Amino acid sequence: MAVAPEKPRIYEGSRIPSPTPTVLQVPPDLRGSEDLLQVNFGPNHPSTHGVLRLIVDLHGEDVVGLSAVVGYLHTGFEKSMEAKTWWKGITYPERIDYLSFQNNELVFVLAIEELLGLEVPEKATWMRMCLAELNRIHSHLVWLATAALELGSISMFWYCFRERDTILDLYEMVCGTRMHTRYFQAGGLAEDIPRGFFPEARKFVDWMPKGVDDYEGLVDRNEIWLERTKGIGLLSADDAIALGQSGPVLRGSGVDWDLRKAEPYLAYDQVDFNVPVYDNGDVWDRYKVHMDEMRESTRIVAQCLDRLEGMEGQPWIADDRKVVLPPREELHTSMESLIHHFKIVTEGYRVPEGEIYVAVESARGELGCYVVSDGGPRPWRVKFRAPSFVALEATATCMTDALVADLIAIVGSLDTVMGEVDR
Amino acid sequence: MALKDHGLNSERVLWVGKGPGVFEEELGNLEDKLGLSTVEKAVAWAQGSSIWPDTFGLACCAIEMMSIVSARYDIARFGAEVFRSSPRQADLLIVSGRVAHKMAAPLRQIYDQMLEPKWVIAMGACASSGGMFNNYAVLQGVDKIVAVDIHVPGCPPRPEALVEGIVRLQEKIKAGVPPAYEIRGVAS
Amino acid sequence: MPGLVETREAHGEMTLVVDPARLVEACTHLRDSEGFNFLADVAATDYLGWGGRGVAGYIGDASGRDLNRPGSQGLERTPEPKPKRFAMNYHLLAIPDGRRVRVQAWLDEDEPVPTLVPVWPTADWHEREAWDLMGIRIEGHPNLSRILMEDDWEGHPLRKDYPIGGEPVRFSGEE
Amino acid sequence: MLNSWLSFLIYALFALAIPLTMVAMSFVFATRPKRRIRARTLPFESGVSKGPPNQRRFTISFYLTAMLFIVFDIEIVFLYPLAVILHQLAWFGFVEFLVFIVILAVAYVYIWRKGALEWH
Repeated sequence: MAVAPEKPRIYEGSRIPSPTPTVLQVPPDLRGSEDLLQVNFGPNHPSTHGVLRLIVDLHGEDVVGLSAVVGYLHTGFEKSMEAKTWWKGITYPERIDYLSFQNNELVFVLAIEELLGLEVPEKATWMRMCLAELNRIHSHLVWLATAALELGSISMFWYCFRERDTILDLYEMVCGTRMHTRYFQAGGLAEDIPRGFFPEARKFVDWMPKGVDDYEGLVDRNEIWLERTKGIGLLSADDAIALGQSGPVLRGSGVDWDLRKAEPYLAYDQVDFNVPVYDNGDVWDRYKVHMDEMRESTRIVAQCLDRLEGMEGQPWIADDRKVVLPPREELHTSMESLIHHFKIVTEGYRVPEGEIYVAVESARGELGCYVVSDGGPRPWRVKFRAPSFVALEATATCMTDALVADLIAIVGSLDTVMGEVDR
Repeated sequence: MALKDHGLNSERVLWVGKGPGVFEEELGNLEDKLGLSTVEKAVAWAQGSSIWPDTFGLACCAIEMMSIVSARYDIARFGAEVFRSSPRQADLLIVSGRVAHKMAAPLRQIYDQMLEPKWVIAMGACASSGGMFNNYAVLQGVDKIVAVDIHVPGCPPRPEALVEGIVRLQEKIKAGVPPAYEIRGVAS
Repeated sequence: MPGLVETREAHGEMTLVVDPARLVEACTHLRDSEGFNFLADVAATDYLGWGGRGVAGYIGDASGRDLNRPGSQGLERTPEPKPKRFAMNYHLLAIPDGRRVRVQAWLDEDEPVPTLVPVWPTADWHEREAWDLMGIRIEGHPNLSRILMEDDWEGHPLRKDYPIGGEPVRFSGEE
Repeated sequence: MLNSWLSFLIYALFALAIPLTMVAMSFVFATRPKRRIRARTLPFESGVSKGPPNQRRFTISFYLTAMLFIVFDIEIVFLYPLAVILHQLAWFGFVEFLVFIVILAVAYVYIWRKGALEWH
């Protein structure tokens, strides 16, 4: 295993279970014993926040065996997208990871633009980055609300949903709907930025750091929270890389890897932010990574707003008529625009033949989109690399000598969204 | 005879300038035929105004279902903010999200394990009709396996839309309309 | 690089086509000496009917016109033929220095591919999904069973010859 | 004698009446299920329950924790009557109370050191 940069060792060697890396086997001496109880943390469980099913073998309070069963929300996204044109297909990825929906849309649109070789205007790039970061905060808020709710801090739920609604108001103002905005087109944005957006966004950016202080004030020095998160669900750097973890789970285990810094896309290289990395690889560190990331994202949004305010009146979508709909008023005058409009709307634009894998840093980690096009108006194959799908593989490794109550904290800290796991 | 005379006070009914909508009219003359006794009306009122939903979050609609409990769209005003996780203590099953075929059997089992009288809200396009996923994996509409009382449109529906759905369900209950499985005579 | 058949560069990405029989050898080499310690994704693709008539909007033939398909115009380049039916793409990443590579293994109808679980433990579920949705047999996988579909489901949904299913929708034309 | 107990009797009457009416009302107004279906008899196990759990023994640690809880819970119950008449007993009652607490504190430190409070 290529050794990650020298980090304090959380535990020696590797805790990945032997025959099957994702199933924690019951130790042989306990196998047939009377005290073993097999419990289904089944599809409809209040604490799994989604239709995840964990088959858990309990010896008293200790979790001695675990295997995750997924597929209860399998929606056949990739099959449906193969039957839709590229234009209609952009609506699907948002429903995959319905918490950071903007990043899903972004990764599919970036893949299309890369295959098309399409230049996106600067205003669209910065607005995409602004919305993607707002979406990261929104996703961390819903994660924090539900993770803290499971560990007993009910009031955190209401605090977080207060800020979440502020963000969704911003989305509603810009894109018309709260979630699943379908605001990104292949070539830029669907609409221009409405006038009232900047003052509202400024208000949110000023308020958000105080909001994060509220959340930390609620739980950071709370004895119960510390007792239930410190030293629970350990995952060393090498195990995290071997298990393909990414995002807050990887950065919580001491690996300094963030796609926004390592492979900057959009305009992340012109924005100043730093990436929180913690070394202990337990539930507490993943929580701290989420909290710091919310602050960093707010800083990025502020910088995006500064740049965007200076771009009044710039084009917000490319003007390659083969791909982008011509503006309405042009249809009444020029015949070519009418033909382009007709071709795009009826048959859909064609993406040149090729295959590409684009990866984006979504709220949960590396969200990849592998697209194969055969030169026609429909994608031939779309495959999404879901960070939550991989995070669930680490449940067996993090569960060594955990109690039942820790199981809830660990599954909560892995921040899995079942829509993304089952695609 | 509008619902107001039955003491129903949901905001829409009390809207000053608004005459009875289509929903109220249907409900209105339905009540005369049902002719509830005062005891039944009292029981219907009690059942209607304290409906306990079951936490049955599937996909994106579950996130909007969660937000009806938050401070801004507070469902506590209608007595429905207690989300029970066990079907034994729940009256209302809000199917929020797309139902995969693998999830259909657990959904049916949970529905069977709920006690009568029970109601079902199909929240969102995916639960009501399979939505945009007309493919091998998704059940094309929850009413194929359970009797649905209220279909809430939207993808995901706004929290107000779900609150409206719950308010309309309460009006149906208080008007004495039996649950869907009784109307359609299917296994409860 | 053991087992390398061909290297392709496109859109700033490097694709190493590897002979499936020597896949494990190649991947161990990539991980240990090339530093690719992170397996991001395993994507199985079915190329049945690739480049055929009427596939995904392909319209013209050599002369460009397709009389029984109104609206077909101009010469369309037929997409470049693929060696075999299935392609297993392993997207690799070197964590500290951020290099990416795609290892591609071409497979026939029911030609198995060796498992990579000993090389990267994260491949476990990815390979199970490739088996479940695409029907690609993985040799030596510790617990090869269906992961997303129900255990008694017949057929592999993401194959091109598997119908999209769902209910027929009238007046929708293409679906 | 009666009037000193009267208030208690009224209170007992209410304490009895409220649960009984609840039970009676739930029987009177309950809507009977039309058919006995198997799913209704199964225990709820997040939607995938196959049947009653195979009745296995519970590990001894649960029993140990329960016993410790009982010991220290009853300790508090003993303090209630003391608290009622503490004023009359004045210092003697207080010293008695301290002796009682010290004995139990010794027991608490013992089990704490022995690690009976940690789960294993």
